[in-house]
Amino acid sequence: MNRVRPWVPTAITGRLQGMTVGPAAIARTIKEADNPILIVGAGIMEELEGRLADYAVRMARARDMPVAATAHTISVLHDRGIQVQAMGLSDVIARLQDPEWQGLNGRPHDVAVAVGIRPRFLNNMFNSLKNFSDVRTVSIGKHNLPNASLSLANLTDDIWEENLVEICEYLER
Amino acid sequence: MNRVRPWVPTAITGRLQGMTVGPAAIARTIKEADNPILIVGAGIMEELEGRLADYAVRMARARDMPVAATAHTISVLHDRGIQVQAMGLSDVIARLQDPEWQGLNGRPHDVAVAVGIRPRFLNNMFNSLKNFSDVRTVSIGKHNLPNASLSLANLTDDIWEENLVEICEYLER
Amino acid sequence: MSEHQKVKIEKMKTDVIDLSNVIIEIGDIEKEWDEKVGPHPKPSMSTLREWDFKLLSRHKPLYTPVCDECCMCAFGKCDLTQDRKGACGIDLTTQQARQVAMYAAIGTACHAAHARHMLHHQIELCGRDYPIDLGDNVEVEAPIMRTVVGSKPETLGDMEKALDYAEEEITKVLASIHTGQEGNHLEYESKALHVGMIDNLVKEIGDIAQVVGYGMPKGVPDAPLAELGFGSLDRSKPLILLIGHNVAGGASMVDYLKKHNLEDKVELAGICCTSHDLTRIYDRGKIMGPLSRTMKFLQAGIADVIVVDEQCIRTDVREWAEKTGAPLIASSEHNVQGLRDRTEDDPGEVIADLVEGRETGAFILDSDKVAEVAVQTAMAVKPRREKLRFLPTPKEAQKLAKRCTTCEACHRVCPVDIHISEGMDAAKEGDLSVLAGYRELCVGCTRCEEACGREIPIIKMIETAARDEIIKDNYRIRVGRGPIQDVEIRKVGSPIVFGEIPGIVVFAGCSNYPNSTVEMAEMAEEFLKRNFIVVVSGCAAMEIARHKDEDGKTLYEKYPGDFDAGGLVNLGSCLSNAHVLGAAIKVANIFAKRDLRGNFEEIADYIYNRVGAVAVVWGTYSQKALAIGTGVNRWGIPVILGPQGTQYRRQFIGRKDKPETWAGFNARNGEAMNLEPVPEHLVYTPETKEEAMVWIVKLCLRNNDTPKGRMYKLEHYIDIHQKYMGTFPDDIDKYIRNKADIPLTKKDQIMKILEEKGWQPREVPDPTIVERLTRKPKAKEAGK
Amino acid sequence: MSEHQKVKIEKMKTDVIDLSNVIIEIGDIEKEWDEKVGPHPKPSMSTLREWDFKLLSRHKPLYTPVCDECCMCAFGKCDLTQDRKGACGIDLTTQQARQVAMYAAIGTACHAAHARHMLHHQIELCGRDYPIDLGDNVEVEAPIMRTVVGSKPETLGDMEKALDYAEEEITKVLASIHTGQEGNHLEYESKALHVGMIDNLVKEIGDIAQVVGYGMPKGVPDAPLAELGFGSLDRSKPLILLIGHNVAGGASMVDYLKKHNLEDKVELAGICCTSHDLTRIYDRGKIMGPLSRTMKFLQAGIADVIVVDEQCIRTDVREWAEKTGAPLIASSEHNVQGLRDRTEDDPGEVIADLVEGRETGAFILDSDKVAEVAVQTAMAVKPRREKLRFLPTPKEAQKLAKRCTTCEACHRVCPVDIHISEGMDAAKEGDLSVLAGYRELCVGCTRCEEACGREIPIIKMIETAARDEIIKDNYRIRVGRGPIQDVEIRKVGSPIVFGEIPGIVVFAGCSNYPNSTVEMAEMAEEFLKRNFIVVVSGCAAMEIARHKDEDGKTLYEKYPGDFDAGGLVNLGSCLSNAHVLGAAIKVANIFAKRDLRGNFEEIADYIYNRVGAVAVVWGTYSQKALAIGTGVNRWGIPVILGPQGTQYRRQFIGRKDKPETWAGFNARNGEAMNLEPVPEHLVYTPETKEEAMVWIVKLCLRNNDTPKGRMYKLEHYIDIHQKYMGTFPDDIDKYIRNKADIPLTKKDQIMKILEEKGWQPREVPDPTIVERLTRKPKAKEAGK
Ligand code: SF4
Ligand code: SF4
Ligand code: SF4
Ligand code: SF4
Ligand code: SF4
Ligand code: SF4
Ligand code: SF4
Ligand code: SF4
Repeated sequence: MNRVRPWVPTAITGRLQGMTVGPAAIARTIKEADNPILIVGAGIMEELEGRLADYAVRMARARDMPVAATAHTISVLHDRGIQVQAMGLSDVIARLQDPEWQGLNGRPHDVAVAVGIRPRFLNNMFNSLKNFSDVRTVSIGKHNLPNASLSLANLTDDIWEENLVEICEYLER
Repeated sequence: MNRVRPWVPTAITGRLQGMTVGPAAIARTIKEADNPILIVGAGIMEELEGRLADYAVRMARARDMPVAATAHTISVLHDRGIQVQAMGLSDVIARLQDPEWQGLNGRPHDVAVAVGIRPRFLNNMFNSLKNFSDVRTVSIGKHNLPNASLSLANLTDDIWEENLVEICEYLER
Repeated sequence: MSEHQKVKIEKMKTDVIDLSNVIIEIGDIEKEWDEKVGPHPKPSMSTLREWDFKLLSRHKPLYTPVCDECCMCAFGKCDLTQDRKGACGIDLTTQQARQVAMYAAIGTACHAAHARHMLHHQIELCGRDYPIDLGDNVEVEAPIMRTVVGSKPETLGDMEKALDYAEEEITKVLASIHTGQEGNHLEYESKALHVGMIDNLVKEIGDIAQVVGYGMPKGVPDAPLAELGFGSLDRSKPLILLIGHNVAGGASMVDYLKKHNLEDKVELAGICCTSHDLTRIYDRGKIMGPLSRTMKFLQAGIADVIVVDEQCIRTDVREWAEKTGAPLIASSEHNVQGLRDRTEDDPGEVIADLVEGRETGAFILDSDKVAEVAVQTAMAVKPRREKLRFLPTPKEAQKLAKRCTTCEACHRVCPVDIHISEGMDAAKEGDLSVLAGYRELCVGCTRCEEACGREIPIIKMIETAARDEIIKDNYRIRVGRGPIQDVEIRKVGSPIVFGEIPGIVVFAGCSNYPNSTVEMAEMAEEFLKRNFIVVVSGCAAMEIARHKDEDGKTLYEKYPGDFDAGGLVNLGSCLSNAHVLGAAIKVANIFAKRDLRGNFEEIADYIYNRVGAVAVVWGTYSQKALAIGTGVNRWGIPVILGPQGTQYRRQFIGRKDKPETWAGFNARNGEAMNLEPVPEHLVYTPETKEEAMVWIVKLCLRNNDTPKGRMYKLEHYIDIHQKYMGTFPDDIDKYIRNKADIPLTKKDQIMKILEEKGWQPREVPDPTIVERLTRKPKAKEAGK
Repeated sequence: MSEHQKVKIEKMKTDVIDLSNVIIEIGDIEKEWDEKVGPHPKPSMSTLREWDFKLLSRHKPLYTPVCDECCMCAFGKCDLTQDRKGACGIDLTTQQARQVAMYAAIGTACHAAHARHMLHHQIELCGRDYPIDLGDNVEVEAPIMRTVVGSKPETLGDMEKALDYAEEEITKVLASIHTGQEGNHLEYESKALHVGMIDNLVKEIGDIAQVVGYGMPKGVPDAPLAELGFGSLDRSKPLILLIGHNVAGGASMVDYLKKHNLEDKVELAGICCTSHDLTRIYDRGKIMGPLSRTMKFLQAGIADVIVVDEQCIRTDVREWAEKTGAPLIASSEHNVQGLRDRTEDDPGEVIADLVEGRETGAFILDSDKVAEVAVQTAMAVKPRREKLRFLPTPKEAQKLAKRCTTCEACHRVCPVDIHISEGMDAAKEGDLSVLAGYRELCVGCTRCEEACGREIPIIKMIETAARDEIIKDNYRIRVGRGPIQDVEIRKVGSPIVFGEIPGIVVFAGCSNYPNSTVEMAEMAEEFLKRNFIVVVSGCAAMEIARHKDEDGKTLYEKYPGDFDAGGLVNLGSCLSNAHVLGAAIKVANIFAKRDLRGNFEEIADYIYNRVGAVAVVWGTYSQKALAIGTGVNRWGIPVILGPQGTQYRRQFIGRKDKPETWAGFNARNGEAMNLEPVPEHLVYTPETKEEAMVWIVKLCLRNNDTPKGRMYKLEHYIDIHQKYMGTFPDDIDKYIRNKADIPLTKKDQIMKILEEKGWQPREVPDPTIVERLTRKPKAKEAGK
C-alpha cells in the first residue's frame, strides 16, 4: 500500500484504498476497458478556464465513450458537438450498481470515469461503487481520491493539464 | 506516508500513523531518549518460549531504563534480577499523560517502550499517548502498530528475535 | 403506554360531593372527538413497515458510506468493505442504514427533549389546562398529532401523553441500533422513517406549546419584519447574544427587560433558531444569523454576554467567550460546558462573580435567573469592552498573511473548498479583497485554522477583510408565523391539487454550504416568480434574508407572507417547520375531507400522490436535519439535499426507467397497475443549484395531477430545464398521460418528441399505493 | 412527567356514590409510603452532576480512542488527532466521552424497550393491578426504583410511570449527543453515568415484571439446576432454538407445549439471556450457551426452527437459517430480518408456508402465534433434517485445510488472536487436534472467514475437529433466582460491612474473550473459596457453567446459591443483574437504615464507601454491557473489563499517588480530609486474569472497612498478590490505617515494610464525599 495522502485527509474510508497513478495508467485503463462510461460534472465549466470541458469531449470522442452529463453540463457538451445523456450523478451511481442496467449504450459498463466533480462529493459517490458493485472507478480530477480505483496525485493546474493532454493523446492513438 | 499494512487491518485510527522501522531506528530512539520507560507485559512469559523476558531485561539493563512490569510479570522480572515497578498498563498510560508525573525514576519520561503486550490492547493504549501526550511510543513487539510512533513490521518469530538481538546489542554498545 | 390510571382519593370536596378514600379506576378516557379512529393510532416501530417498504421499493436506498468500518461495539473495529461482514454478522449496507436510523434518532431526540422542556415550561407558566388556541383561523390545531397519535389536544396538558408516546418510540428505535439485531437494511430504513415521523410530531408539539404559551404569531401571514445582521445592532448598547434553539431563556429576558424598562438599554440578539423564536415574541429582538456565522461573531467578540441553550452551538464556545472576555451563561442541561451550577445561588452573587471576573461563566437552569444575570451582567461589563477589537487591523492581517507558506493544508480540509492560500497571497501584497470574497462562502468551521501549521487566524482575517460590509449588514426578515391557517388551506387546497399552484417548495434546515445565501435566495426567487408557494424556516430562512436586490430589498420585503401562490412563508424556527407538513395534512383533511385520526397511511398516500411539495435542505449538516428530512419522506414528500448530503450516507433514488418499480392501484376499481414514476426520488443530492432547480419542479409532479395541473407543472419543468440546462428535457413523454397534459406554449415541439418516442396516451387512474384504500378491494385484502 | 391528570368521569357508580359528569383533578398522588422524600426523586440529566464530578475527580477518564476521526454529522469526517478540533469545535477527548454516552444510551434503550415490552405484556396477561409480590422474604421489592424514582410500586401498573421517566431521560441524553453541544468531556461522562443509572432502573422493572408475571423464582437461593450444552439435548426430538433476550415467545411456547401435552415431544433451548429466562419458567428448558456459541450452532444447523427476539443475535441469522433449512421466526420489532409480517395471518397458513418451504421465515408479533407456529413447524420439519450434517467430515476438513496458504489474514482479524493457520497446518496432515483446541477460544465472530481469500469454513472445521467433545457438552447451571431476599441482606449486611465477607464479586455481561470459560470459572472459584459472595448473570453465568472439575462437577454443583459467603448466586439474565445493585442498596436500607426514597446520593455514597462490591465483565462487547457497567459506576461500584474493554474507549483511573484527588469528609464532624485511595479505579482493564484477580480483591477495599474487615481484605490481597504476582504487594502501607488493620499472619513482614516506608497510623473517619451528609455541615452548606 504505497500511495500519496489523499487531497482530503479524512477521505479514507477504510482498509481498501485505490491506487494513485499517472496519466498513462489511467489512459490504459480507459482504453482497455470493455465499456467505459464517462461522467462529466459541473466542474468542466470552471476548471482550467473551461478547457476541462474540451478535454472531456476529446476523451469521449477518442475512446467513443458514452457520456453522462451530470449537473447542468449538458448544453456545454452539446455545444461542443457530442451526444450525451443528461443524468444526475446519483442516478448514474445508482444505475451502475444495478446488475440489470444496460448502460447508456445497451450494455453494462465495467469502468466509470469521472471528471469535473468536487472531490468530496465524488469520493463519497465512488465509495458506493467500490463497495456495492464490480465497476472500477477512475477519477481524472486533479485531486487524489482514495475511493477511486485509480486517481491522480494532487496536482497543480499546469501538471494536471499536461496529464489530461497525455490521456487524450493516448486515447487518440 | 509509506508504511506496511498494520497487523490488525482496522487498527488504523485516523490520519496520524506512526512509522514502520527496523531495529536500528528503534534502538537509536531508545538510546537517544532523554528518559525512556520500558513497559513489559504478560507476553514476555510466553513469546519466544520465554526468551522475550530475557531480551526485555537485557534492554532495561543496557539502557538503564526504569521498568513498569504490567499484568503479573513482576516476579518473572524479579527472578531475572532487575528492579521493576509493578503497575497495571492503564495505570502507566494514565500517568504518562499527566504532566505532573515524575516517572518511575523521579523525572518525566519522554519515550515509552513496550514489549510483550497484545497488539490490539497496546495499539489502543498507545493511541491514548499519541493523542493526549507528548510521549513518543515505541513497540518492540513483532506486530506492526499504527498508533505507536515507531514499530517493527509484521515479523516471523525468527526475524523478530534477530531484531531483538540487534536492539540489545546496540543498546549495550 | 398508560392511558389507564388507578387513583386513590384521600379527600375530595366539591359543591356536590364530599368523600374520602375512594379508589377510582379510569380506563382509556379520550377527549370527545367524533372522528372515527383509523387503523393506526400511535403506530409502533413496525406498524407502518409495510407502507415504508412500499416507498422503499419505489425509491431504493443508495448508500455512500463515509466509513467502511464499524466501531460501534467492543468487538470492533470491523472491516465491512465490499461483502465482508462484521463480527456481529452485519454488512456494510445494513450498517449504513443502521447509522442513518441512529442519527435520525439523535435528531429526533433533540426535538423531543426540546419539546418536552418547552411544554413543561409552558405548563409551569400557564397551567396544564391552558387552552390550545391558535386563533379563529386554525381549527385543525395539531394535524400531525391528530394523524399519528389519533388524539386532538385541547390544552397544553393534553400534549404530554403524545410526548410519552414519542419518547417510547425513540427509545425503541435506539434499542434496535444495539449490536446483534437487524440484518436487513430496509428494516433500519423503516425504523429511520418511523423515528423521522416522530420528529414531525414532537416538533409540532413543541411549537404549539411555545406559540400558545408565549403568544407568538398564530399563523398570521403578515407577521412583522425583524432586523437581521450585525449592522442592525446599536453597538453603543450592551449586547446579549443568545445561541441555540430553546428560547425559554430569551423569553424570560424579554420579560425582564420590559418589567424593568430596559428595552432601550440592552440589545437582545440571537444565532440559530433561538433568534427566530426571539423575534416571534419580541419586536426588538435581532437575528444575527445562522449557525454558519457563529464563529465569526464569537471570534470578533461582539457579545457582552453569551447565553447558550441547546443544539448546534460551537462546542468550543466557552473557549471563545473566555478569549473575548464575554461571560458565558449555560442555560440547558444539554450544554453545561463544565460551568459551575449556580441555579440555587443568589443572582446578585453570580452577577458579581461574572462582572468582577472571578468566574468566566455560570450554569443556571432557571430561566428567570438567567434573564436577570444576563441583563445585569451585560450592562455592567459593556463599558469595559470594545467591539471588534479582537479582529486584526488590515495592517496586522497583511503581516499575518506573510506567515502563509501556501501549503494548502487549509484548503484540503475546508468543507466548502475555499482556496484560502490564494487569499493569503493577495493579502501579502496588501490586497484583502480576495479574502473578503470568502466571507459568504466560509461557514466558519475553523477546520482550516486547526490544520494550519502556521497558526494563521484565517477566519478573523476574512472578517477583517470584509469589515466594511459586515458593519453594513442589515436585512429584513419576516418573523416566523407558525402554523398555516385553515382558511388558507381552504383557499389553496384546490389550486394545489388541481394545479394552478404548481408546487410547494420548502427551504429548511442548515446553511452550511458555500454560497448558500446567494444560491438559496436565487432558488427561492425563481419559484416565487413562478407562483409556487415558498416556505422557509430555520437557518435557511435567515440565509435567504441575507440577499438583497438592487433596490436593497430582501425577498421578505418583496413577497407577501401568505401561504398562497407567490407567497414567501417564514414559519420560524426548525420546530415550526412541522407546520408545512401540517399544511399538507390539512389539505387532505380540510380540502379533501380525509379523516386524520390514526389514519397515517391514507394521509401519507394522499400527500404522496396528490400534494406537490418538495423540501430543499441545501446546507445540510445536522442530525436534526436528517430527522426532519426522513420524517417528511415518510409522508411521501421528497427532499433535495445539498451535495454534502452524501455525508448522511443514503439517498432514496427512484428508477423512472423501471416501470415495474412503480406498482400501485387505481383506487376507482382496485386494479393493480404501474403508476407514473413520480415523484421520482425521495432523497436526492444534486451537484449544483441549477440541477437542484430542475429537480424541485420535477419532484412536484404527482400521479393525481389534473390535466391543468400537470400542464402547468410541465410548462415550468420545460422552462426551467431550458433555462438552466440549456436543453429541452428528454423525458417529457414519461409525464404526458394524454394530450390534455401538454403545455400549450410548447405543443408543437412536444408533439414532435412524442411522435419520435412512439408515445401513446395513457389512462389516468385515481392513484394509490395502498390496496386497502381502493374502492373494489380484492377478496383477500377484504378478508383482513 | 405528568403525575398530574385531569379526568372527566361521565358516569360513576359505587356503593357509596353515584355521579355523572364530574371533572376530577388529581395532583401528584403518591402511593402511601411514609418514608420521607429525599432531595433527588426522578433526577434529571444534570441533577446528580455534582456527584458525578466528585467521582470523576477521583477516577479520571483515561481515553483510548478507537478512531481519531468523527463522522457523526454531514460536516465530517473531521480529523481530531492530537489537539485538532472538529468543524463543530469538539476535541478528541470530548468526542470519546460523547461516544461513550451515546453507546451507553443505546444499551440503556435496549433494556428500556425490553422492560417496556415485558411490562406491557405482563399487564396484558395479568392486569395492571397485578400485585408485585416477590414472596415473603422480599419487602423492599424495587430498591433501585425506590431510590431513583422515589416511588414504591405495588402493582405492575405502578411501574409504568417509572418507565415514562426512564424514556424521557434516555431521550434527553441522546439529544445531548447531537452536534454542537457539550465541549467538556466530563459533562458527557456525567450523562453516561446518568443514563447508566437509568439502565439499572429499567432492568429492575423488566425483571420484576417477568418474575411476578411468569412466576419465576422469587429470590430462592436453592433454585433448581438446569441443563446446559449441546449434549443436554435429546437429538431425536425436534429442537426449537430461541435466540435473544426477551422470553415472551419462549414463555408462550412453554404454555403451548403444556397445554397440548407436548413437553415430551419437543426440545426448547435458548442462546443468550432468553435461555436463562426460559429455565426460570420451564424446568425442561435447555441453555445452549452464550452469544459466543451462536454461530457454531447456526452453522452446524442444530435447530429445526429458530426463533429470534431481540439483542445480541447474529445479524446474519437469516442467511444461516436458510442455509441449514431451518425456518426462522422473528418475534420482535427490533429484529424483523426482512421477513413478511404474518402477525394477522392464520397460523395454519404460516405453518404450511414454512413446512412446505414456500417461505423461509415469518415475522409474527403475537407470542401465542409464535408459539403455535414454532412448535408445529418444528415437529413437521424435524423428520426431514439430520443434525450436524452441515459440518464437514474430518476427511473433508483435511481437504479443506489444504486450501490454506498460511497467509495469516484470518489471524490478523481474529479478535481473540487465534493462530488459525497453525491449526490448518496440522489439519493438512490429518491432525485436527490443534483446531479442536481453538474451540474454547473462538467466539464465533466469523471474521476469519470473511477475511479468508480461500473461502475456508474455519468455524465449521473447528466444530468438526471438536465434534466428540461437543456431543458430550452437558453441564449444570443453577437457574436464575432473581432478587436477593431481605432476610439474606439482614444476615450478610453486618459481615459485608464489618468485613467477615471480604467482598461481593459480580461476573456479568458477555463472554467474548478468549478462554473466558476457563478464566471466568477460575476467577469465580478463587473467590468462592475465599468466602466472597460470587454473583453471576447473563452470558458470564453460562460461561462459568461450562467448566467442570475432575469429578465432572460445575461450580454450581459445588457451591450453594445463597447470597452469603462462598455462595455462587446466579441472578439470571442480564435484566436480573439489576438485583445485585439492589442488594447493595438494600444493605444501606435494611442493614444501615438509610432512607431510599429519592435519596440517590446518600445511598451511592454509602455503597461507594462501605459496600465492597466489584463487577467483572470479562468478555465484554455490547453497548448493554457498557450501560450496565456505567450504571453501577454511578453508585460507586468499580468495574473490571477484559482487555478488549479498551474498545469502549474509556476507563476511570484513580491515582493512589495523588492524595489530594481523594478529598472527602469525616461525617462525624464535617471535617474535610483526604480519604484513602479506595476503591482505586472505577473502570479498569487488566491484561490477564491474574492481574484481574489482584484487582478484584483490591477494589473491594472501602474507606469504611472496620479493622477486622480491612484485615481480612488485606490478607486476601497479600495472599492473591503472592499467589499470582509472585511478590508481596508494594503498596500495603497505603491501606493500613493503624495496627488493628494488619493481618495477623503477616504481621512481621508488614511491620518491617511499614517501618521502611515511615508509615504513621491514621485517623479512621466516618467517610463520605458529600459534605451535606456530614453531621456538622459548614455554615455555607447549611444555608442551602
Ligand atoms: S465509523 Fe466513524 S468513528 Fe467509526 S471508525 Fe469509521 S470514521 Fe471512525
Ligand atoms: S457492531 Fe458489529 S460490525 Fe460493528 S464493531 Fe460491533 S461486531 Fe463489528
Ligand atoms: S472556517 Fe471557512 S475557510 Fe476555514 S475551513 Fe471552514 S469553511 Fe473553510
Ligand atoms: S494552512 Fe496555513 S500556511 Fe498552509 S496555505 Fe493555509 S493558511 Fe497558508
Ligand atoms: S459532529 Fe463535529 S467533529 Fe463530528 S463530524 Fe460533525 S462537525 Fe465533525
Ligand atoms: S470466528 Fe473464531 S477463529 Fe475466527 S476470527 Fe472469530 S474468534 Fe477468531
Ligand atoms: S486466511 Fe484462509 S488461507 Fe489465509 S491463513 Fe487463514 S485459513 Fe489459511
Ligand atoms: S451477556 Fe453480553 S452477549 Fe450475553 S446477552 Fe448480555 S449483552 Fe449479550
